[in-house]
Amino acid sequence: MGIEIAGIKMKNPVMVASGTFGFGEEYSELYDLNRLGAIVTKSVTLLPREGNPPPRIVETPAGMLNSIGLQNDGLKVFLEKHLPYLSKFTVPVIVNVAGETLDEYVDVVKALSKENRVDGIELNISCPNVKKGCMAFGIDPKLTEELVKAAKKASKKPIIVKLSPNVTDITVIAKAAEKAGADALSLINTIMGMAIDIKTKKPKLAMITGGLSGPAIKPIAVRMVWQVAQAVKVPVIGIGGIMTAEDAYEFMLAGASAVQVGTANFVDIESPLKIIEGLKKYI
Amino acid sequence: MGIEIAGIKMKNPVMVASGTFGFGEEYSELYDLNRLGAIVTKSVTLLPREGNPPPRIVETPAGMLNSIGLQNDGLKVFLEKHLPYLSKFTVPVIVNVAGETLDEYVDVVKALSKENRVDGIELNISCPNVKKGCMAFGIDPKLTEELVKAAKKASKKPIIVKLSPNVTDITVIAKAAEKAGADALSLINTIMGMAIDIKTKKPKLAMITGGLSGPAIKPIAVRMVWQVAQAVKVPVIGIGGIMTAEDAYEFMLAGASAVQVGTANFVDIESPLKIIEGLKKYI
Amino acid sequence: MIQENCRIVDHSQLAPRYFKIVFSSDHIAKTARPGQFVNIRVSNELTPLLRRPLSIHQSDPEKGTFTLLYETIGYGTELLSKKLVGSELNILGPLGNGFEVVNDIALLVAGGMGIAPLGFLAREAIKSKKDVYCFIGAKNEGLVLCEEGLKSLGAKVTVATEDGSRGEKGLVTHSLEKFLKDFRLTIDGKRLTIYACGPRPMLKAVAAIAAQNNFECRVSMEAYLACGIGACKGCAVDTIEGYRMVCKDGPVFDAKGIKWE
Amino acid sequence: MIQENCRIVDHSQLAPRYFKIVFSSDHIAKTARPGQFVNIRVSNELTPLLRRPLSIHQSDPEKGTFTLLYETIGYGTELLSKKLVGSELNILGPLGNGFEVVNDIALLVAGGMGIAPLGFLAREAIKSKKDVYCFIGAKNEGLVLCEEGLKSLGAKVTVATEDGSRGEKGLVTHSLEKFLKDFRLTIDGKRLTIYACGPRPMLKAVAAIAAQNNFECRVSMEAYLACGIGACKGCAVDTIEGYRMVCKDGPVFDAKGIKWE
Ligand SMILES: Cc1cc2nc3c(=O)[nH]c(=O)nc-3n(C[C@H](O)[C@H](O)[C@H](O)COP(=O)(O)OP(=O)(O)OC[C@H]3O[C@@H](n4cnc5c(N)ncnc54)[C@H](O)[C@@H]3O)c2cc1C
Ligand SMILES: Cc1cc2nc3c(=O)[nH]c(=O)nc-3n(C[C@H](O)[C@H](O)[C@H](O)COP(=O)(O)OP(=O)(O)OC[C@H]3O[C@@H](n4cnc5c(N)ncnc54)[C@H](O)[C@@H]3O)c2cc1C
Ligand SMILES: Cc1cc2nc3c(=O)[nH]c(=O)nc-3n(C[C@H](O)[C@H](O)[C@H](O)COP(=O)(O)O)c2cc1C
Ligand SMILES: Cc1cc2nc3c(=O)[nH]c(=O)nc-3n(C[C@H](O)[C@H](O)[C@H](O)COP(=O)(O)O)c2cc1C
Ligand code: FES
Ligand code: FES
Repeated sequence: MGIEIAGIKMKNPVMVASGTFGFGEEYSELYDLNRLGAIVTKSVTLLPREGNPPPRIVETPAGMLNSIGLQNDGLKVFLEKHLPYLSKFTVPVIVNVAGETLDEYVDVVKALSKENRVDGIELNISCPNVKKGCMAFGIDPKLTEELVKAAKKASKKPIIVKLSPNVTDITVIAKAAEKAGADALSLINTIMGMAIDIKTKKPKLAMITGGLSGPAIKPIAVRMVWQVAQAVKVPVIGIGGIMTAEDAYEFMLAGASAVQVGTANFVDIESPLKIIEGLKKYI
Repeated sequence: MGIEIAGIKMKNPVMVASGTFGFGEEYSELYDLNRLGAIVTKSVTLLPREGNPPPRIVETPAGMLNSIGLQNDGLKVFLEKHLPYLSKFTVPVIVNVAGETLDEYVDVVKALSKENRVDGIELNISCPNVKKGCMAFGIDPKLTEELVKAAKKASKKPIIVKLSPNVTDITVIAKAAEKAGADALSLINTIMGMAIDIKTKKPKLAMITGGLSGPAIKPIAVRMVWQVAQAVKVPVIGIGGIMTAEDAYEFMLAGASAVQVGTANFVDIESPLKIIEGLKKYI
Repeated sequence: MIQENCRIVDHSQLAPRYFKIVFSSDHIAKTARPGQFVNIRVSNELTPLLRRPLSIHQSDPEKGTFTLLYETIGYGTELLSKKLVGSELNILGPLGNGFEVVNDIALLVAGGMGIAPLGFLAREAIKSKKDVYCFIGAKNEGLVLCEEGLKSLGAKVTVATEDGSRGEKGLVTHSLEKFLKDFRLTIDGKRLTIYACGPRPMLKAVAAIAAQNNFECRVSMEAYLACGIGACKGCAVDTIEGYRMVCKDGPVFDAKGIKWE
Repeated sequence: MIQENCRIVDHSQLAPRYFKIVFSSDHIAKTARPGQFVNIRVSNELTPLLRRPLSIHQSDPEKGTFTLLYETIGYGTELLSKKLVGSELNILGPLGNGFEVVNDIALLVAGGMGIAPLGFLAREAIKSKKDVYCFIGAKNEGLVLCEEGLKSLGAKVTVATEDGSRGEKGLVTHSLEKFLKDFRLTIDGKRLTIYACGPRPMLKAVAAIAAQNNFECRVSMEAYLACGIGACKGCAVDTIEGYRMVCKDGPVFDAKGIKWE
């Protein structure tokens, strides 16, 4: 079950996805985090972000929409509080980084590069829930290339680029990221969606649109992983609607070397553990 | 409940979506087709198409994938057999047209324009299940514009353009279609997806990928309808995962003037009728 | 063909994963022909979304009931197996073309759950005074269905189990071949048709045996369905005349026409 | 906090859309505090996908059981209402901060189902010898919950119904205001805290009344939850210190801190 992705050694190929696991603190009360393949943190931005107004969550058929808006305490608090907490564990830590501008990304990447406890960096160029930056990078191959190049220059840590599904051809972005030196690609982030309350006649989310995740998007995610796995040579990490070991294995058959579990953490706290256990049958 | 879209008068705003209702023949054994707002036929192509190899259908969480590949008997049989059958009814008939080249589309549009029984034409520029043409038009604003212009030149019938969700920014295509003279826009067609059988380790569909439809895609469809409704002045027809009157009304609140019911026809033959009935509460 | 809510009037387990379920529906009971099927909405939830097709095993026009036999394969059939007598499910049917019995001798070959539509056919063929021979193949004794019932109707029944725990040991196609070797000579004038239902490799083997012996052969095919009524073109089966729809042109096809590849 | 399968030991209907359900769980029964909640997986299907949060109404550490009161609102609570005694549901809890009783007088204001967490609070406050006043607001007599139970514990109960079918006629906030007018004078030295749970407009009104009278006020807030444990930042409530999480920083907040807008 052990694998090495982009130079990061993991006990098993099952990580928890950014934004669904915080910085591990809450879940550490429920099980031993060292059982995970890796923890991908909530997106960290240079400055604290207070996130979007509520409601931020709405359920949809076999899925959910969120518009958290990258709420986080910013780099400084991450380094002072969250990263030291994670030092109590040996599980690999991949820090997900987001920003509005290239410089913001680079500043965070630089700071993280100095930290021993950071095993890898995931560049979130695919968050659909912020007005500026982020997904703007992930839907434009030129901006993707620029950003990844800059991040690679700024850091010796493995750089994983997290791709957006909200594009016509995801392989174009994937190749741009690879060309720029990405050590691995992870996909997919959420798909832009929307829900309207027919009683109030208003959008259910304060931000109107949000990102769709959960089993509903699995077929789209599997397709994109399959497309990207054929288009690039770097390892691909599959994300999107993984609830069971069977789902995880499906992504591996599509070409993923490892997977991340997101929404499933909300449905069953133990799902990453059950997926790890269940995967033993298959790999 | 009566509306007029692109000059087509309908008793109610609920149509049945292309490809899920054949040419109405099978369903006419089960209820009176005249109760529908309109029938959108299966895609008609210039020449007969035998479609893709099986399996063509697979179930997914709250959805399904299909890769029918536009199987149909071609224009000639449509005019000789299917259209005359539909003449037994008074329900508006919108003929969905697909092709591999611009000329193919135009030839079919021209032929249909001479038929009294044809109330409107829906240009399918969004089928993800054929190797050539179709979705290639729908993901490129220039090709969209060219095609719609040519169709408008070839016909005086109302032209509805059916958009693909497999794009970075659907408003760009929507505006191109509008600029070229589209009388209405319908969206969304299916989203490219894939499923792998973990027992055989092979894709579940013979064509590997297919189009995702059903409730799973509703939040994505609502979002796109909302985006397009704000970007264009022509009427928008909402499609995607509509199972109930509440779903239909949600699309209307997002800006759709009418809706099409697709996958729901498979789940409950009577769903369009139930949606029509249920909508009376809301509009 | 009708879509209606049908009440479950009986439901029982026949073997670890085999079930028998009886629904009440005047329309279906009165109009169903052997080889036809129904398409059942096993749940009102969004997953599983699509209906599940099951062949009609028996219909009782007087009582207004019809019977299905099914195996639990996955999610949909598991859900079905938990439905209680008295509850209602939404059913679309009867669907498909069904078998037509044309010759004097009907030779039925069932693999596993393939017995579901063939049981109905056997009964009707015997009613119309045909000679009926049944070959029932199963993994083991516990999975042999309908043997006694068919015998008591007057069918000549041969059972083959893979582990030899009942009847002949081996594949049912092997029993069929052995039987035909001698039997061919005794047919004298009467014409014979083979009707088969079971896993695709079995059907392919039966089709080959029929072709060798120059017998007519009809097979009941499976495909993943969506609409179930011929509208969506989802359930294609490849034939020498192009793609045909299992739900409407079939499920019964002339074995010669199928591209078995 | 634990995630475990809990058996339903009792389940009954209290009013057309009100239910009471009792689960067995040693851990939750022993550790729960008033104002905390559990997050329940009401179905193993993919729709509804997320858990449903319900406040703990009562917990019995000896028996190892805890009780919830709930109203059927939509799909999830409808499903819950159909679960049978003896079956198990997966529950995450106890979650949230809970109420803290600090002053000598506890004035509880419940709107509709808001009584759910306040019932627990009343019991604990009385146990620790506080003076407990309960204001129970409901649409009509049939929807008044817990009146007798709270009285028999020793709480002073005022009921207000919108249609006047029981107690005072009108909104519970109106009864509260009336009461406070006279009562303020009699408090002499003892300090008072208002605890409220109910629809947001009611909480807003209670917060205003508390502010006017210069009383402490704690409100139990609702939001749509995903993780339920503070990890996803989905359940934000806007406070003067920025967004706070209902599931972790709350559900109980100081009413002064909430941006009621
Ligand atoms: C015309 C026809 C008649 C049939 N008659 C019978 C019968 O009498 N008794 C019986 O036990 N089975 C019969 N089958 C097969 C039965 O429909 C499947 O076993 C059943 O749909 C499996 O559903 P599931 O949810 O349990 O399996 P899953 O594997 O979870 O189903 C997933 C999807 O695949 C489809 N599927 C899976 N296997 C099959 C299959 N073999 N054929 C068609 N669709 C499939 C399901 O409908 C569903 O859409 C028949 C199939 C057809 C086409
Ligand atoms: C901390 C907390 C404690 C609660 N305690 C109780 C209680 O003791 N008794 C009780 O009857 N209700 C309580 N509620 C509200 C209860 O959670 C909702 O009524 C319930 O989730 C509705 O689910 P549904 O599927 O029936 O409704 P639907 O409207 O179908 O639900 C759709 C989605 O909206 C969410 N949702 C809908 N209404 C609410 C709401 N008011 N608050 C939070 N999420 C909501 C659901 O969880 C689900 O994700 C509490 C809510 C919170 C946040
Ligand atoms: C509530 C929520 C918050 C998320 N926050 C982030 C985030 O901060 N950064 C990020 O890269 N992805 C974020 N995601 C996306 C997930 O990491 C994941 O890519 C997506 O949810 C698809 O996987 P799933 O279907 O397993 O949830 C978030 C997802 C959810 C549901
Ligand atoms: C089996 C199937 C076949 C389809 N065939 C066509 C087609 O021929 N032409 C077309 O424009 N759309 C076709 N569609 C797309 C539908 O018309 C509709 O846009 C899509 O399914 C989304 O709506 P739904 O979720 O209500 O099904 C097909 C969809 C399905 C499920
Ligand atoms: S299932 Fe639709 S044509 Fe057969
Ligand atoms: S629900 Fe996730 S932080 Fe509250």
